[in-house]
Amino acid sequence: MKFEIAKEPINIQSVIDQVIQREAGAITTFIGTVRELTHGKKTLYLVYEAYESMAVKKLEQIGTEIQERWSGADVAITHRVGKLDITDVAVVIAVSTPHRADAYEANRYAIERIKEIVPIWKKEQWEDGQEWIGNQLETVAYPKGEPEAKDLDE
Amino acid sequence: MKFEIAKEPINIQSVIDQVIQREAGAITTFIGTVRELTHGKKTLYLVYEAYESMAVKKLEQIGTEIQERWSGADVAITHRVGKLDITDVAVVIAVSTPHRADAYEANRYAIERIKEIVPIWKKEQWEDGQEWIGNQLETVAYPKGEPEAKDLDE
Amino acid sequence: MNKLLFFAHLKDEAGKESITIDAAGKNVAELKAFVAEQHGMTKLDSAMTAINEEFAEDSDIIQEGDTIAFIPPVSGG
Amino acid sequence: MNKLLFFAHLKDEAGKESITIDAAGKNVAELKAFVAEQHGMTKLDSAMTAINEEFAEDSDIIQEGDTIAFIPPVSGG
Repeated sequence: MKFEIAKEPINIQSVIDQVIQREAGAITTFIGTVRELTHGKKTLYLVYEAYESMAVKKLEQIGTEIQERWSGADVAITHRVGKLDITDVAVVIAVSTPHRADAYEANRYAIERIKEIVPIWKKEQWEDGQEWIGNQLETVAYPKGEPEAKDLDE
Repeated sequence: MKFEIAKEPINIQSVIDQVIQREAGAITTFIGTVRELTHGKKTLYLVYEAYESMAVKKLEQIGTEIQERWSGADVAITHRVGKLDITDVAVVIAVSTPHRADAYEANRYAIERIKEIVPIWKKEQWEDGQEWIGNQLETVAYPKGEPEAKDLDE
Repeated sequence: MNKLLFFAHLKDEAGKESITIDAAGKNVAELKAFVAEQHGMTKLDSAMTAINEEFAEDSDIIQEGDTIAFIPPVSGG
Repeated sequence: MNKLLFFAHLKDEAGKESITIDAAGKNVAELKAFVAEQHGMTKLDSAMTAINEEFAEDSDIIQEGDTIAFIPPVSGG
Protein backbone atom coordinates (compact mmCIF):
# COMPACT_ATOMS: atom_id res chain seq x y z
CA MET A 1 0.00 0.00 0.00
CA LYS A 2 1.35 3.39 -0.90
CA PHE A 3 -0.38 5.22 1.96
CA GLU A 4 -0.38 3.44 5.23
CA ILE A 5 -0.66 3.74 9.00
CA ALA A 6 1.67 1.16 10.54
CA LYS A 7 1.64 -0.32 14.02
CA GLU A 8 5.07 -1.92 13.60
CA PRO A 9 8.48 -0.43 12.73
CA ILE A 10 8.55 0.97 9.20
CA ASN A 11 10.73 -0.74 6.60
CA ILE A 12 12.18 2.26 4.80
CA GLN A 13 13.27 0.31 1.74
CA SER A 14 9.71 -0.98 1.25
CA VAL A 15 8.40 2.56 1.12
CA ILE A 16 11.10 3.52 -1.38
CA ASP A 17 10.35 0.45 -3.50
CA GLN A 18 6.83 1.71 -4.11
CA VAL A 19 7.98 4.81 -5.96
CA ILE A 20 10.64 3.26 -8.19
CA GLN A 21 9.86 4.07 -11.81
CA ARG A 22 11.84 3.90 -15.03
CA GLU A 23 11.07 7.55 -15.71
CA ALA A 24 12.51 8.73 -12.39
CA GLY A 25 16.04 10.00 -11.96
CA ALA A 26 15.56 11.06 -8.36
CA ILE A 27 13.97 9.69 -5.23
CA THR A 28 13.90 11.71 -2.04
CA THR A 29 12.86 10.35 1.30
CA PHE A 30 11.96 12.15 4.46
CA ILE A 31 12.35 10.12 7.63
CA GLY A 32 10.90 11.68 10.73
CA THR A 33 12.62 10.35 13.84
CA VAL A 34 11.97 10.84 17.53
CA ARG A 35 14.34 13.51 18.79
CA GLU A 36 15.53 13.44 22.37
CA LEU A 37 15.68 17.19 23.05
CA THR A 38 13.17 19.88 22.11
CA HIS A 39 13.93 23.36 23.42
CA GLY A 40 16.26 21.74 25.93
CA LYS A 41 13.58 19.47 27.36
CA LYS A 42 14.27 15.74 27.36
CA THR A 43 11.71 13.47 25.73
CA LEU A 44 11.60 9.90 27.04
CA TYR A 45 9.30 8.54 24.35
CA LEU A 46 6.34 9.48 22.19
CA VAL A 47 2.97 7.93 21.62
CA TYR A 48 1.33 8.50 18.25
CA GLU A 49 -2.39 8.03 17.74
CA ALA A 50 -4.29 8.25 14.45
CA TYR A 51 -7.84 8.38 13.19
CA GLU A 52 -6.63 5.63 10.98
CA SER A 53 -9.18 5.38 8.20
CA MET A 54 -9.30 9.14 7.71
CA ALA A 55 -5.52 9.46 8.02
CA VAL A 56 -5.05 7.04 5.13
CA LYS A 57 -7.52 9.05 3.04
CA LYS A 58 -5.68 12.27 3.81
CA LEU A 59 -2.31 10.74 2.95
CA GLU A 60 -3.83 9.63 -0.35
CA GLN A 61 -5.09 13.17 -0.88
CA ILE A 62 -1.57 14.51 -0.37
CA GLY A 63 -0.32 12.02 -2.95
CA THR A 64 -2.93 13.26 -5.42
CA GLU A 65 -2.08 16.89 -4.74
CA ILE A 66 1.59 16.17 -5.43
CA GLN A 67 0.86 14.39 -8.69
CA GLU A 68 -1.23 17.34 -9.79
CA ARG A 69 1.52 19.83 -8.97
CA TRP A 70 4.65 17.88 -10.00
CA SER A 71 4.39 16.09 -13.30
CA GLY A 72 5.54 12.50 -13.24
CA ALA A 73 5.82 12.33 -9.46
CA ASP A 74 5.11 9.14 -7.56
CA VAL A 75 4.55 9.18 -3.80
CA ALA A 76 4.39 6.70 -0.92
CA ILE A 77 3.92 7.56 2.74
CA THR A 78 3.85 5.37 5.85
CA HIS A 79 3.20 6.84 9.30
CA ARG A 80 3.66 4.77 12.40
CA VAL A 81 1.45 4.84 15.48
CA GLY A 82 1.95 3.55 19.02
CA LYS A 83 4.86 4.03 21.39
CA LEU A 84 8.10 5.23 19.82
CA ASP A 85 11.49 5.55 21.48
CA ILE A 86 14.23 8.07 20.73
CA THR A 87 15.57 7.64 17.16
CA ASP A 88 12.58 5.47 16.16
CA VAL A 89 11.09 6.28 12.77
CA ALA A 90 7.67 7.94 12.93
CA VAL A 91 7.09 8.68 9.26
CA VAL A 92 8.67 7.87 5.90
CA ILE A 93 7.82 9.87 2.79
CA ALA A 94 9.24 8.73 -0.54
CA VAL A 95 8.84 10.78 -3.71
CA SER A 96 10.24 9.97 -7.13
CA THR A 97 10.34 12.41 -10.03
CA PRO A 98 12.15 12.67 -13.35
CA HIS A 99 14.31 15.56 -12.09
CA ARG A 100 15.78 16.16 -8.68
CA ALA A 101 14.53 19.66 -7.85
CA ASP A 102 10.96 18.39 -7.97
CA ALA A 103 11.75 15.45 -5.75
CA TYR A 104 12.94 17.75 -2.97
CA GLU A 105 10.10 20.23 -3.33
CA ALA A 106 7.34 17.65 -3.55
CA ASN A 107 8.72 15.77 -0.56
CA ARG A 108 8.86 18.93 1.52
CA TYR A 109 5.29 19.68 0.49
CA ALA A 110 4.20 16.26 1.73
CA ILE A 111 5.57 16.67 5.26
CA GLU A 112 4.11 20.16 5.58
CA ARG A 113 0.71 18.88 4.47
CA ILE A 114 0.89 15.95 6.87
CA LYS A 115 1.32 18.45 9.68
CA GLU A 116 -1.74 20.34 8.43
CA ILE A 117 -4.41 17.84 7.47
CA VAL A 118 -3.63 14.28 8.54
CA PRO A 119 -5.42 13.26 11.76
CA ILE A 120 -2.44 11.97 13.72
CA TRP A 121 -1.45 13.17 17.15
CA LYS A 122 1.61 12.71 19.28
CA LYS A 123 1.83 12.67 23.04
CA GLU A 124 5.22 13.54 24.49
CA GLN A 125 6.39 11.80 27.62
CA TRP A 126 8.93 13.77 29.59
CA GLU A 127 10.54 12.98 32.92
CA ASP A 128 8.03 15.24 34.65
CA GLY A 129 4.83 14.66 32.73
CA GLN A 130 3.16 14.16 29.41
CA GLU A 131 1.16 16.19 26.95
CA TRP A 132 -0.67 15.80 23.68
CA ILE A 133 1.22 18.03 21.27
CA GLY A 134 -0.72 20.28 18.95
CA ASN A 135 -3.21 21.49 21.51
CA GLN A 136 -1.21 24.45 22.77
CA LEU A 137 -3.34 26.87 20.78
CA GLU A 138 -6.63 26.15 22.44
CA THR A 139 -8.15 29.52 21.71
CA VAL A 140 -7.70 29.01 17.97
CA ALA A 141 -10.59 27.50 16.15
CA TYR A 142 -10.02 27.04 12.44
CA PRO A 143 -11.46 30.02 10.58
CA LYS A 144 -10.86 28.34 7.23
CA GLY A 145 -12.16 25.00 8.36
CA GLU A 146 -8.67 23.53 8.23
CA PRO A 147 -5.51 24.08 10.25
CA GLU A 148 -3.22 26.73 8.87
CA ALA A 149 0.53 26.89 9.03
CA LYS A 150 0.60 29.29 11.96
CA ASP A 151 -1.35 26.82 14.07
CA LEU A 152 1.33 24.22 13.74
CA ASP A 153 4.27 23.07 15.74
CA GLU A 154 7.61 23.38 14.09
CA MET B 1 32.44 4.40 6.11
CA LYS B 2 30.42 7.57 5.79
CA PHE B 3 31.84 8.56 2.39
CA GLU B 4 32.30 5.76 -0.02
CA ILE B 5 32.67 4.73 -3.66
CA ALA B 6 30.93 1.37 -4.07
CA LYS B 7 31.36 -1.22 -6.78
CA GLU B 8 28.29 -3.20 -5.70
CA PRO B 9 24.63 -2.18 -5.29
CA ILE B 10 24.17 0.35 -2.49
CA ASN B 11 22.27 -0.69 0.62
CA ILE B 12 20.20 2.42 1.28
CA GLN B 13 19.41 1.52 4.88
CA SER B 14 23.13 1.20 5.66
CA VAL B 15 23.72 4.74 4.47
CA ILE B 16 20.80 5.99 6.55
CA ASP B 17 22.05 4.09 9.61
CA GLN B 18 25.23 6.13 9.60
CA VAL B 19 23.43 9.43 10.25
CA ILE B 20 21.03 8.31 12.98
CA GLN B 21 21.53 10.49 16.04
CA ARG B 22 19.47 11.12 19.17
CA GLU B 23 19.52 14.86 18.46
CA ALA B 24 18.00 14.44 14.99
CA GLY B 25 14.31 14.77 14.26
CA ALA B 26 14.70 14.54 10.50
CA ILE B 27 16.65 12.46 8.03
CA THR B 28 16.45 13.17 4.34
CA THR B 29 17.85 10.93 1.67
CA PHE B 30 18.48 11.61 -1.97
CA ILE B 31 18.62 8.54 -4.16
CA GLY B 32 19.84 9.12 -7.68
CA THR B 33 18.52 6.45 -10.04
CA VAL B 34 19.20 5.67 -13.68
CA ARG B 35 16.39 7.19 -15.75
CA GLU B 36 15.37 5.59 -19.00
CA LEU B 37 14.53 8.73 -20.98
CA THR B 38 16.42 12.01 -21.21
CA HIS B 39 15.07 14.55 -23.68
CA GLY B 40 13.16 11.72 -25.32
CA LYS B 41 16.28 9.64 -25.92
CA LYS B 42 16.34 6.12 -24.53
CA THR B 43 19.22 5.13 -22.29
CA LEU B 44 20.08 1.42 -22.20
CA TYR B 45 22.51 1.62 -19.30
CA LEU B 46 25.15 3.84 -17.74
CA VAL B 47 28.74 3.29 -16.79
CA TYR B 48 30.13 5.35 -13.92
CA GLU B 49 33.84 5.82 -13.43
CA ALA B 50 35.54 7.59 -10.53
CA TYR B 51 38.94 8.83 -9.51
CA GLU B 52 38.21 6.89 -6.42
CA SER B 53 40.68 8.16 -3.83
CA MET B 54 40.04 11.79 -4.74
CA ALA B 55 36.28 11.23 -4.99
CA VAL B 56 36.18 9.97 -1.40
CA LYS B 57 38.15 13.03 -0.26
CA LYS B 58 35.76 15.34 -2.07
CA LEU B 59 32.72 13.60 -0.58
CA GLU B 60 34.30 14.07 2.84
CA GLN B 61 34.83 17.73 2.02
CA ILE B 62 31.14 18.10 1.19
CA GLY B 63 30.29 16.51 4.53
CA THR B 64 32.53 19.02 6.30
CA GLU B 65 31.03 21.94 4.39
CA ILE B 66 27.55 20.82 5.43
CA GLN B 67 28.48 20.50 9.09
CA GLU B 68 29.92 24.01 8.98
CA ARG B 69 26.77 25.45 7.41
CA TRP B 70 24.05 23.45 9.19
CA SER B 71 24.49 23.04 12.90
CA GLY B 72 24.09 19.51 14.17
CA ALA B 73 23.98 17.96 10.71
CA ASP B 74 25.36 14.50 10.07
CA VAL B 75 26.04 13.29 6.52
CA ALA B 76 26.77 10.03 4.73
CA ILE B 77 27.20 9.59 0.98
CA THR B 78 27.80 6.50 -1.13
CA HIS B 79 28.28 6.70 -4.89
CA ARG B 80 28.35 3.61 -7.02
CA VAL B 81 30.60 3.00 -10.01
CA GLY B 82 30.49 0.45 -12.82
CA LYS B 83 27.63 -0.55 -15.11
CA LEU B 84 24.16 0.49 -13.93
CA ASP B 85 20.85 -0.48 -15.46
CA ILE B 86 17.64 1.54 -15.57
CA THR B 87 16.29 2.20 -12.02
CA ASP B 88 19.61 1.17 -10.43
CA VAL B 89 20.78 3.42 -7.63
CA ALA B 90 23.82 5.54 -8.50
CA VAL B 91 24.10 7.65 -5.37
CA VAL B 92 22.59 7.81 -1.89
CA ILE B 93 22.94 10.91 0.26
CA ALA B 94 21.63 10.81 3.83
CA VAL B 95 21.53 13.90 6.03
CA SER B 96 20.19 14.11 9.57
CA THR B 97 19.50 17.37 11.39
CA PRO B 98 17.56 18.45 14.46
CA HIS B 99 14.94 20.24 12.31
CA ARG B 100 13.51 19.27 8.98
CA ALA B 101 14.10 22.40 6.90
CA ASP B 102 17.84 21.98 7.34
CA ALA B 103 17.71 18.32 6.36
CA TYR B 104 16.19 19.20 2.98
CA GLU B 105 18.49 22.15 2.32
CA ALA B 106 21.69 20.40 3.35
CA ASN B 107 20.80 17.34 1.29
CA ARG B 108 20.13 19.45 -1.78
CA TYR B 109 23.44 21.19 -1.22
CA ALA B 110 25.21 17.82 -1.19
CA ILE B 111 23.92 16.67 -4.57
CA GLU B 112 24.69 20.02 -6.19
CA ARG B 113 28.23 19.93 -4.82
CA ILE B 114 28.70 16.34 -6.00
CA LYS B 115 27.90 17.55 -9.50
CA GLU B 116 30.50 20.29 -9.14
CA ILE B 117 33.56 18.88 -7.43
CA VAL B 118 33.53 15.09 -7.13
CA PRO B 119 35.58 13.34 -9.84
CA ILE B 120 32.97 10.88 -11.09
CA TRP B 121 31.86 10.55 -14.69
CA LYS B 122 29.04 8.76 -16.40
CA LYS B 123 28.97 7.32 -19.88
CA GLU B 124 25.52 6.94 -21.38
CA GLN B 125 24.84 3.98 -23.61
CA TRP B 126 22.01 4.52 -26.09
CA GLU B 127 20.73 2.26 -28.82
CA ASP B 128 22.83 4.14 -31.37
CA GLY B 129 25.98 4.94 -29.47
CA GLN B 130 27.59 6.10 -26.28
CA GLU B 131 29.03 9.25 -24.82
CA TRP B 132 30.81 10.44 -21.70
CA ILE B 133 28.46 12.98 -20.16
CA GLY B 134 29.87 16.18 -18.81
CA ASN B 135 31.85 17.08 -21.87
CA GLN B 136 28.97 18.89 -23.53
CA LEU B 137 31.10 22.01 -23.64
CA GLU B 138 33.41 20.34 -26.10
CA THR B 139 32.96 21.06 -29.74
CA VAL B 140 33.48 17.41 -30.53
CA ALA B 141 31.17 14.84 -29.03
CA TYR B 142 30.42 11.81 -31.13
CA PRO B 143 27.60 13.15 -33.27
CA LYS B 144 27.16 9.84 -35.08
CA GLY B 145 27.31 7.85 -31.88
CA GLU B 146 30.69 6.38 -32.73
CA PRO B 147 34.15 7.84 -33.00
CA GLU B 148 34.80 9.00 -36.51
CA ALA B 149 38.21 8.95 -38.18
CA LYS B 150 39.08 12.45 -37.05
CA ASP B 151 38.24 11.58 -33.44
CA LEU B 152 40.53 8.62 -33.29
CA ASP B 153 43.99 8.54 -31.87
CA GLU B 154 46.61 8.57 -34.49
CA MET C 1 -28.07 7.51 15.25
CA ASN C 2 -24.60 9.02 14.97
CA LYS C 3 -21.29 7.85 16.26
CA LEU C 4 -19.07 10.60 17.66
CA LEU C 5 -15.31 9.94 17.88
CA PHE C 6 -12.82 11.59 20.23
CA PHE C 7 -9.04 11.64 19.78
CA ALA C 8 -5.93 12.64 21.71
CA HIS C 9 -6.67 15.05 24.57
CA LEU C 10 -10.38 15.05 23.71
CA LYS C 11 -10.46 11.32 24.30
CA ASP C 12 -8.72 11.84 27.62
CA GLU C 13 -11.22 14.53 28.59
CA ALA C 14 -14.25 12.54 27.46
CA GLY C 15 -12.90 9.45 29.13
CA LYS C 16 -13.96 7.39 26.14
CA GLU C 17 -13.21 6.95 22.44
CA SER C 18 -16.73 7.39 21.18
CA ILE C 19 -20.36 7.98 22.06
CA THR C 20 -23.52 7.37 20.09
CA ILE C 21 -26.26 9.98 20.00
CA ASP C 22 -28.91 11.21 17.61
CA ALA C 23 -27.38 14.30 16.05
CA ALA C 24 -29.26 14.34 12.74
CA GLY C 25 -30.49 17.80 11.80
CA LYS C 26 -27.96 19.69 13.92
CA ASN C 27 -25.21 21.58 12.21
CA VAL C 28 -21.61 21.08 13.30
CA ALA C 29 -21.51 24.17 15.51
CA GLU C 30 -24.73 23.13 17.26
CA LEU C 31 -23.44 19.62 17.76
CA LYS C 32 -20.21 20.88 19.29
CA ALA C 33 -22.08 23.12 21.69
CA PHE C 34 -24.41 20.27 22.60
CA VAL C 35 -21.61 17.80 23.24
CA ALA C 36 -19.56 20.34 25.17
CA GLU C 37 -22.50 20.97 27.50
CA GLN C 38 -23.79 17.41 27.84
CA HIS C 39 -20.38 15.86 28.37
CA GLY C 40 -18.57 18.68 30.11
CA MET C 41 -15.97 19.04 27.40
CA THR C 42 -14.01 22.27 27.54
CA LYS C 43 -11.71 21.85 24.56
CA LEU C 44 -14.03 21.16 21.65
CA ASP C 45 -13.75 24.75 20.41
CA SER C 46 -10.23 24.23 19.15
CA ALA C 47 -11.08 20.99 17.38
CA MET C 48 -12.01 20.60 13.76
CA THR C 49 -14.83 18.32 12.85
CA ALA C 50 -14.92 15.58 10.26
CA ILE C 51 -18.11 14.09 8.90
CA ASN C 52 -17.53 10.65 7.43
CA GLU C 53 -13.78 11.26 7.33
CA GLU C 54 -13.89 14.61 5.53
CA PHE C 55 -13.33 17.96 7.19
CA ALA C 56 -16.63 19.81 7.70
CA GLU C 57 -17.68 23.41 8.20
CA ASP C 58 -19.55 24.71 11.24
CA SER C 59 -22.66 25.12 9.09
CA ASP C 60 -22.71 21.59 7.66
CA ILE C 61 -25.78 19.59 8.71
CA ILE C 62 -25.41 16.16 10.26
CA GLN C 63 -27.34 13.40 8.50
CA GLU C 64 -28.70 10.22 10.04
CA GLY C 65 -25.92 7.64 10.16
CA ASP C 66 -23.05 10.09 9.72
CA THR C 67 -19.90 9.40 11.72
CA ILE C 68 -18.61 12.55 13.37
CA ALA C 69 -15.01 12.92 14.51
CA PHE C 70 -13.61 15.77 16.56
CA ILE C 71 -10.09 16.45 15.36
CA PRO C 72 -7.74 18.37 17.65
CA PRO C 73 -4.90 20.24 15.95
CA VAL C 74 -2.85 17.48 14.41
CA SER C 75 0.77 16.76 15.30
CA GLY C 76 1.89 13.93 13.08
CA GLY C 77 5.10 13.82 11.10
CA MET D 1 59.03 11.24 -12.02
CA ASN D 2 55.34 12.04 -12.11
CA LYS D 3 52.33 9.87 -12.77
CA LEU D 4 49.66 11.45 -14.96
CA LEU D 5 46.11 10.05 -14.77
CA PHE D 6 43.43 10.22 -17.44
CA PHE D 7 39.70 9.69 -16.90
CA ALA D 8 36.52 9.30 -18.94
CA HIS D 9 36.87 10.61 -22.50
CA LEU D 10 40.46 11.67 -21.82
CA LYS D 11 41.32 8.07 -21.05
CA ASP D 12 39.64 7.01 -24.28
CA GLU D 13 41.58 9.63 -26.22
CA ALA D 14 44.90 8.80 -24.57
CA GLY D 15 44.24 5.11 -25.02
CA LYS D 16 45.56 4.50 -21.51
CA GLU D 17 44.80 5.28 -17.89
CA SER D 18 48.13 6.83 -17.01
CA ILE D 19 51.59 7.75 -18.20
CA THR D 20 54.73 8.52 -16.25
CA ILE D 21 56.91 11.45 -17.23
CA ASP D 22 59.20 13.94 -15.55
CA ALA D 23 57.05 17.04 -15.11
CA ALA D 24 58.78 18.61 -12.11
CA GLY D 25 59.28 22.34 -12.50
CA LYS D 26 56.51 22.82 -15.06
CA ASN D 27 53.39 24.63 -14.01
CA VAL D 28 49.96 23.09 -14.72
CA ALA D 29 49.35 25.11 -17.88
CA GLU D 30 52.74 24.17 -19.28
CA LEU D 31 52.20 20.52 -18.45
CA LYS D 32 48.81 20.50 -20.20
CA ALA D 33 50.32 22.06 -23.32
CA PHE D 34 53.18 19.57 -23.24
CA VAL D 35 50.95 16.54 -22.84
CA ALA D 36 48.52 17.80 -25.49
CA GLU D 37 51.35 18.11 -27.99
CA GLN D 38 53.32 14.98 -27.09
CA HIS D 39 50.30 12.70 -26.89
CA GLY D 40 48.05 14.31 -29.47
CA MET D 41 45.34 15.09 -26.92
CA THR D 42 42.78 17.60 -28.13
CA LYS D 43 40.51 17.83 -25.11
CA LEU D 44 42.78 18.72 -22.24
CA ASP D 45 41.76 22.38 -22.36
CA SER D 46 38.36 21.70 -20.85
CA ALA D 47 39.78 19.52 -18.08
CA MET D 48 40.63 20.64 -14.58
CA THR D 49 43.84 19.43 -13.04
CA ALA D 50 44.40 17.85 -9.66
CA ILE D 51 47.76 17.59 -7.97
CA ASN D 52 47.84 14.86 -5.33
CA GLU D 53 44.03 14.72 -5.31
CA GLU D 54 43.45 18.44 -4.84
CA PHE D 55 42.30 20.79 -7.57
CA ALA D 56 45.16 22.94 -8.82
CA GLU D 57 45.53 26.26 -10.61
CA ASP D 58 47.19 26.74 -13.99
CA SER D 59 50.07 28.49 -12.26
CA ASP D 60 50.77 25.77 -9.67
CA ILE D 61 54.21 24.18 -10.06
CA ILE D 62 54.57 20.41 -10.27
CA GLN D 63 56.96 18.90 -7.73
CA GLU D 64 58.96 15.70 -8.11
CA GLY D 65 56.74 12.76 -7.18
CA ASP D 66 53.41 14.60 -7.53
CA THR D 67 50.54 12.64 -9.02
CA ILE D 68 48.70 14.68 -11.62
CA ALA D 69 45.12 13.92 -12.67
CA PHE D 70 43.27 15.51 -15.56
CA ILE D 71 39.64 15.87 -14.53
CA PRO D 72 37.06 16.35 -17.28
CA PRO D 73 33.83 18.12 -16.28
CA VAL D 74 32.31 15.76 -13.73
CA SER D 75 28.93 14.07 -14.15
CA GLY D 76 28.30 12.05 -11.02
CA GLY D 77 25.11 12.06 -9.01
